[in-house]
Amino acid sequence: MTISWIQASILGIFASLSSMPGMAGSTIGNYTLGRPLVGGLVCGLVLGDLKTGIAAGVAMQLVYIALVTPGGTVSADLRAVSYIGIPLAMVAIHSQGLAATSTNAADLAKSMGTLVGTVGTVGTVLFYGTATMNLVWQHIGWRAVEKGDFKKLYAVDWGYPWISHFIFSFIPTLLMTHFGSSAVTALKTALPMDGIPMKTLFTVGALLPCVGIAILLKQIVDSPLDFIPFFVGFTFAASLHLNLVSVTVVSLIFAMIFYKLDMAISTNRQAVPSGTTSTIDDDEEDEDI
Amino acid sequence: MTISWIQASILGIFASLSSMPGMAGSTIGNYTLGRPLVGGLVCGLVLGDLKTGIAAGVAMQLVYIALVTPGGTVSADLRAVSYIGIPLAMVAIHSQGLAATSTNAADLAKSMGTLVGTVGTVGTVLFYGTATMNLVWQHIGWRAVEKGDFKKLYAVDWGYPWISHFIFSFIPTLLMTHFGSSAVTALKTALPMDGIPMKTLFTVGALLPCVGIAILLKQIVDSPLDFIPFFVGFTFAASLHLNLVSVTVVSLIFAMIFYKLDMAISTNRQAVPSGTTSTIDDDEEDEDI
Amino acid sequence: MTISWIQASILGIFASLSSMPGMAGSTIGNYTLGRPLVGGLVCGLVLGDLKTGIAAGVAMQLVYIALVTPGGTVSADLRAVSYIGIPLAMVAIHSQGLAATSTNAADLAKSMGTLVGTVGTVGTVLFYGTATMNLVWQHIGWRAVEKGDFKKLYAVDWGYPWISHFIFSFIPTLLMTHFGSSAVTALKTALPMDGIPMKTLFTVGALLPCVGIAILLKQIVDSPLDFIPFFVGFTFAASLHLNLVSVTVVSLIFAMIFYKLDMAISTNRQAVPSGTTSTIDDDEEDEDI
Amino acid sequence: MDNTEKKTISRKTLNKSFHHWFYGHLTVFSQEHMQTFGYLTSMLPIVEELYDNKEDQEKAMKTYTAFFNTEPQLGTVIVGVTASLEEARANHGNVDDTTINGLRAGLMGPIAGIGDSLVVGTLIPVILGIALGMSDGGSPLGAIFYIIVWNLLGYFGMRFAYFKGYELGDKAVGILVGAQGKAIRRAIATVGGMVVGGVAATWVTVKTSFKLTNSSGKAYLVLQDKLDSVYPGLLTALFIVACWWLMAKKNISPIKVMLILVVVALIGVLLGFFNPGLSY
Amino acid sequence: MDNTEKKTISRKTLNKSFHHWFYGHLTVFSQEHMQTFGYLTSMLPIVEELYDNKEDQEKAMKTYTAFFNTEPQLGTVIVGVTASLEEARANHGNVDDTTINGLRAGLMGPIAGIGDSLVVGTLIPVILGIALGMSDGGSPLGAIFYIIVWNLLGYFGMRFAYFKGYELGDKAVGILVGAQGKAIRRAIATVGGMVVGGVAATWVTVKTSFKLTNSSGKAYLVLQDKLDSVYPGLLTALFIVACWWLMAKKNISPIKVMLILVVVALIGVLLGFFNPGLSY
Amino acid sequence: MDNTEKKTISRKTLNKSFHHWFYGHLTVFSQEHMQTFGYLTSMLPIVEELYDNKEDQEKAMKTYTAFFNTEPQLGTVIVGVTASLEEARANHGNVDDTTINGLRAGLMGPIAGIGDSLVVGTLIPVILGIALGMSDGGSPLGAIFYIIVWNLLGYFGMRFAYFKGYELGDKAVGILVGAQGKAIRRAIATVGGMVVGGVAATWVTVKTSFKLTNSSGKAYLVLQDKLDSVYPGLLTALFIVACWWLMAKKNISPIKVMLILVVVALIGVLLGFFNPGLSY
Ligand SMILES: OC[C@H]1O[C@H](O)[C@@H](O)[C@@H](O)[C@@H]1O
Ligand SMILES: OC[C@H]1O[C@H](O)[C@@H](O)[C@@H](O)[C@@H]1O
Ligand SMILES: OC[C@H]1O[C@H](O)[C@@H](O)[C@@H](O)[C@@H]1O
Repeated sequence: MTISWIQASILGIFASLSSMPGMAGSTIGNYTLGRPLVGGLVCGLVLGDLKTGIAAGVAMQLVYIALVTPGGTVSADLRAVSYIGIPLAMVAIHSQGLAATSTNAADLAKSMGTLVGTVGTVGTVLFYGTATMNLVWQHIGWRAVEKGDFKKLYAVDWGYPWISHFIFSFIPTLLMTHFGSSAVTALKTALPMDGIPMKTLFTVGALLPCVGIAILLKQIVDSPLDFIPFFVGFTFAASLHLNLVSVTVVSLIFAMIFYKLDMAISTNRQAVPSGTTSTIDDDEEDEDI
Repeated sequence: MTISWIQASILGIFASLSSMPGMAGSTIGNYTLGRPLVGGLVCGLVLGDLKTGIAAGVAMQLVYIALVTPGGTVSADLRAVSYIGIPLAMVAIHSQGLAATSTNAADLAKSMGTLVGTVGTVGTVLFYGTATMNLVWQHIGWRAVEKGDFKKLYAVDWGYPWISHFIFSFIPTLLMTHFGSSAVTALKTALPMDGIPMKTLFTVGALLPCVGIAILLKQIVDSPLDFIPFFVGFTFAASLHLNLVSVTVVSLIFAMIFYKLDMAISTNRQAVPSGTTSTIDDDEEDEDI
Repeated sequence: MTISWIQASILGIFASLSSMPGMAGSTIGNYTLGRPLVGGLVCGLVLGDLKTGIAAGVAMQLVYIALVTPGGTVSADLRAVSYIGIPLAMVAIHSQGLAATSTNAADLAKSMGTLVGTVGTVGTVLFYGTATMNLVWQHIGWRAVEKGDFKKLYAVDWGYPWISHFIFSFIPTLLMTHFGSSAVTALKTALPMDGIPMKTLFTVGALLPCVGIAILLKQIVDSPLDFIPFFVGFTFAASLHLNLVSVTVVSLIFAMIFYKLDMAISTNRQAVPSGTTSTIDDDEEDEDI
Repeated sequence: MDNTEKKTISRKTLNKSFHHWFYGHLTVFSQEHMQTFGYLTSMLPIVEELYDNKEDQEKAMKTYTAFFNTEPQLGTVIVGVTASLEEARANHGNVDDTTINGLRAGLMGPIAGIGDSLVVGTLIPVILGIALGMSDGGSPLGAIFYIIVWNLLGYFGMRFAYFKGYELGDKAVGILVGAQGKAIRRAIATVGGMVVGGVAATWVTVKTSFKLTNSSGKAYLVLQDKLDSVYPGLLTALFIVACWWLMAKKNISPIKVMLILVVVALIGVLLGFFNPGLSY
Repeated sequence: MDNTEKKTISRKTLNKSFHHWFYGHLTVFSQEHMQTFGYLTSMLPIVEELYDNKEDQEKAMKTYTAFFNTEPQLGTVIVGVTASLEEARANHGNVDDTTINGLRAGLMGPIAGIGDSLVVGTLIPVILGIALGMSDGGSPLGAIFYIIVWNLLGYFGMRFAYFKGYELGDKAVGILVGAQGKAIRRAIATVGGMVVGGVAATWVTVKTSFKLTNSSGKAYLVLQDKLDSVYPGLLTALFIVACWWLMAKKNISPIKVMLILVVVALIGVLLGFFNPGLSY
Repeated sequence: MDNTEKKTISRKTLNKSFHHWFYGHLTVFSQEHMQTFGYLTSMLPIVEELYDNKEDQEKAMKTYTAFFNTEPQLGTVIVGVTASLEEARANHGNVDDTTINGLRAGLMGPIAGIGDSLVVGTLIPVILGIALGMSDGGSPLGAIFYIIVWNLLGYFGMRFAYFKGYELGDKAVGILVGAQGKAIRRAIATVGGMVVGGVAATWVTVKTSFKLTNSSGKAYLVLQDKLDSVYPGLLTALFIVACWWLMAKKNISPIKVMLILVVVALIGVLLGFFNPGLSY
């Protein structure tokens, strides 16, 4: 399997649309086109092998299922994962002659995604590159604001950033996907699957989602008590095999209880005269989320 | 299988006892003899084929599992289901030569029950007939009350309504079960099982219980939040295959929590001086069941 | 299988260490060495058949899983269970030629444990013997306290009780394990497995843990409402096959809710002026654990 | 009247009153005066015992000619309460018609709601649900189980309600209607909601037969499986919510909703969405 | 200004403002002025409509040059609120720069937190989790399902947030920040916590390959099975908590934690604790 | 005494005191003075350090001759608290015998209750429950697991309790006995109740062997299956509740309840209700 210049260009455009900050807005861009599952669909269509594309997308989506980028802190940029990692993974799968939906193919896909997207830090470099270049356009914007030339803002917000993306999304995607297939083959020879490096890489692929979940936890957990809902949810899914919608449904009744509890306590607190007792303060502590 | 005059008469008596309003009191009558499961037992004994009777009863009970008749609003009257529908279903099963406990027999039973009991609205007609005729006896009752002739009330309450039932329960059951078998056979020729009408009828049979559950829900659900316990219970049963007793046990701990919450809030409210805040009022809204 | 004097002596020492009151402190002694699971390990090592030892230990541990001895009320003393019952059970299993991990071996072990440990009340006799003899050492202790000879307390607390245990733990264990094997064989002839006595004994073995659980329940249950968490936990384990750690995790969210509820109610009560209403008192009642 | 001995209804008469209610609450039901006559026959023995002269009896009985309807099982408590109030009226008379009828009218609504959803909508379906499992395969066991369990619960439960109502008098009202009553109703509604959810998931099954098959006839998309992988029982839940919505939000009567379901079923069958898959 | 007719922003302009935000909130993002320009382009149509003369427009636009960043989907509500405040300022002017910017600054933090964990960290993983199941085996169904469901929720949810914010004005703030807001956040955090737990258990799998085998090669101790019998998913849970601990308690950055995992993986592979068990 | 330097118990002595308790709390137990001597040996090093002259030592030691008994693991906190109170008494003397013994007597009861149900009745069964699973099939793993986990928890938990008690002094009492303490106990009782339920369902199994078979020997009614279809573990639950009822409501001692069970077992075996189904 090879990736033609035209195919590589289309992938480059999708990379531009779907990055964080991307040209399609976060709803349609990063949160839709950027998700590896959707990326797999797109790459499958572009490279003419839907099944392998989807399978690679599913595998990589698992790694990045809980990716959040709070305050522009990007631990893995999805343009590289979805539009460089997935196509190269597809090439690798083909060159190995693996069945699209086999476990090995999925693992290969994950390792490629890990390699390209995270370990290689390609994605984060591209992200910071784009964001930094945008400073130029923002500078133009500030001048326009000062001059009261507001219409210019549209160009600043909607037009110029394409230039950043041409450089940091389109070109890298174009080159890396087009020339990547030989690299992928080279990799195969250099790093045999049963060698320490590849084993480590695959293991890292399995461990990485822990960081994603932990980032989420950091936002939710303030006191040790906040671990409780997490572990209850974990238990429901791990021990009872409840699916996510079912977990969500069950969680609603607890949410309702805690809502009412907080309302009861707060109404109550209003009723208590200003000189509150220490008991209330103790309670307060673990109440803040 | 045919239904003799004697057998049909016995069924007629049970129909009279088990209707809503029936001659055996609601506990023993409608809520015991009227339930299709018990009806199946009775019909099985009367027609001399216990197994087929029970199997047909189980099938129909499923359709009417959650039947409530709030304020005399009868969506399906069980005398027709249990003592006309089930016997005819048994005849049909026999005439088709189906095994008593096969799925097809159950489905046939359900479709017959649906046909006779609900779609045919036989039952509801009978119910309103009985209730309307009872106006006559009540009229006699009022006159007795006016005259201070209270002893007459016993005849009004316990005796005369048998006349209503002779007309609206006994006779229809007698005739429909006795002459029904030929009708059932005719039906078979007229409406083949794989034709649109029968398929629709069977599908309706599967959809109807939704209305029963929805009627129950109407009583329980006032605000959207009230859907939460319903869906949690649904999830426990559908995803975890908890049986109903187990669901009930688990629900108790939530009941206890909401009880204590409401008590906490209400005690609390007493403590709050009369000029309650808007927060409390907001809360109040979704608190009323 | 025979038990030599040396083996029997080692078992006697462990019996002394692990009794209630034992010479190893309750943490290491009764709560570690005394548990039949650990006793099985020790007996297996001492008698040179680890597998049979562990299997017998597991079987007996099931019977005493929830053993608590509140206020020195000992319903079954574990020294006899673990260091007389288990060795004899092992001998019995061997003499019957049963496979160590078969169900029959486990049941035999349980019945022996029941026989020796509880029904025979050997254990409780030993317990009360030890505790009573300790009165002598305590008497010495009181005299020393009066005289201000405090150093003597160490001998009283750490030294002299060994004498009680020599008599009530070491000697009985020594003799019963050494001479027990012939008794076990005799038992076999006297009471065939399919006779009423043995069947009853085995059935008692299965019923006994109910008492253990019920003792625990007595501590937890004050009002009927307190049964609710118990039955919810029961349902989780029995119907959903959640293991104990998972049950514990799920219980935490309910614990958190009841904690917050109680805090809300108590803060609230502080806010209510002294003349509390009857509602609050009602509530109070079922709140005390 | 003040100086006379305190009148109390004899145990025998209370029993009679209870059984009149137990048996006759619905027998002469009409849409106009639903359970009024059941109530009258139930109060008659009491009134006859408490008042000696005809006139007083007539006056007392008059009270109970007001319309009455509630859920009969749980509603027994109201009959018990009025028995005690009637007794109080016979003794000192500061209980009057208005009090008794206000109380009857005030309680019958809530108790109908609680009873219909708790007793008829929750308790009975749970017992039936268990019994159905036991009768799978044509065994009479489940039916017998249901008859015994329900009738014991029904009879003794109603007895308990009657005598508790008589004992507590209008204090029973306070419990049922005050803050604690509200909390109890909330608790019951929670159990009710969850159990009804369980009943729905266990015994109601709406399934689609929609499939996409490839040229060789192998199905590559079985819609029902996909729906269940999203949320087990999704289709069933959707249909139930839809029915609820039509009735609760659009005020469509149950009968009309059923007719709508007939139309939906027909269209579904025609489109191949529904197919019960039966044949003689 | 008091006597002039009350100015209201036309529906059309509000729509325009909303769509500018929907599309452009992040396009020209930099680490310095994250969403400020998105905000400016969103307010521009409103400012242009409310103020006729250039000077007022410039003054108004100046307000929105302050740094802005929040979670874009939920954050839409803030844009709606400022639209309504700008309208109020245009009408009577007792709303000023400081008010608007205080509000923007005060809300953007909490809403970023709520939005990142609720929308991006909870809602999206749930939809993805479902979709993944549907795409097992290479079917495009899951991906299509995700595209449709998420974009409908995203678009209409943001629309709702925008117009709700505009309608309620700073009252929306009260709801989000007062006691009720806190209770709502607690409720959401509960759902979030449980769902994230579910996501972790469903899609994250850390497994050890450690085994002890006897001479004949039969494994008598499979560590993974033993760990799962203690608590299903124990190893996964431990790794997640360890990562959390490193980041939350030891203030180690995600990137460094990842590097630590690489080292852990390497050591684990060398010791035979980890073995993905793959081969070409 | 006011002017002298403030006395503090050295770390070494505290350690000694803790270990004396850890080892010797129950060794010389009798029904008369359960843990009193354990307490005395534990306080001795402290008293010896705080007071130089014999007379003061004797006075101090006298305090601890009062009866003492509690759950030993959790009860360690009381020893820690009295260590701190003794220190306070040595420094300014407004803590006296009565205070210390009132506190000891007031705490030992509740802490015995909490400890017996939490530590012995909940924590240990949970660890054992897990360990049992690991030792299925005769592997020593479970036993070793239990030894390690329990002893680490026991030792360090008691250490923590001792030093926390010493640190907080009578403030520890406030926490254990005030409103918060009550709430904590409720929380613990909830966990305890659920876990005990889990233990019961997992490890206690009461089964009936009652069957009805038809002429050809096929069982058409297996009672155990029917009971489990009503509620899994129903018979086990019934037996447990019956035992609880005999002990809690009828005040029958555990030993007598066991004898009753023997009778029940015998009758059950004779009637064919119970049959362990064993043979040599
Ligand atoms: O944290 C708020 C917000 O910050 C930046 O704008 C981006 O990283 C967004 O993805 C994120 O939601
Ligand atoms: O709704 C209260 C009550 O109304 C009528 O009497 C009947 O329909 C009963 O079945 C019902 O319980
Ligand atoms: O009940 C408190 C305590 O009493 C005695 O000391 C012993 O039975 C201990 O096992 C128990 O923990």
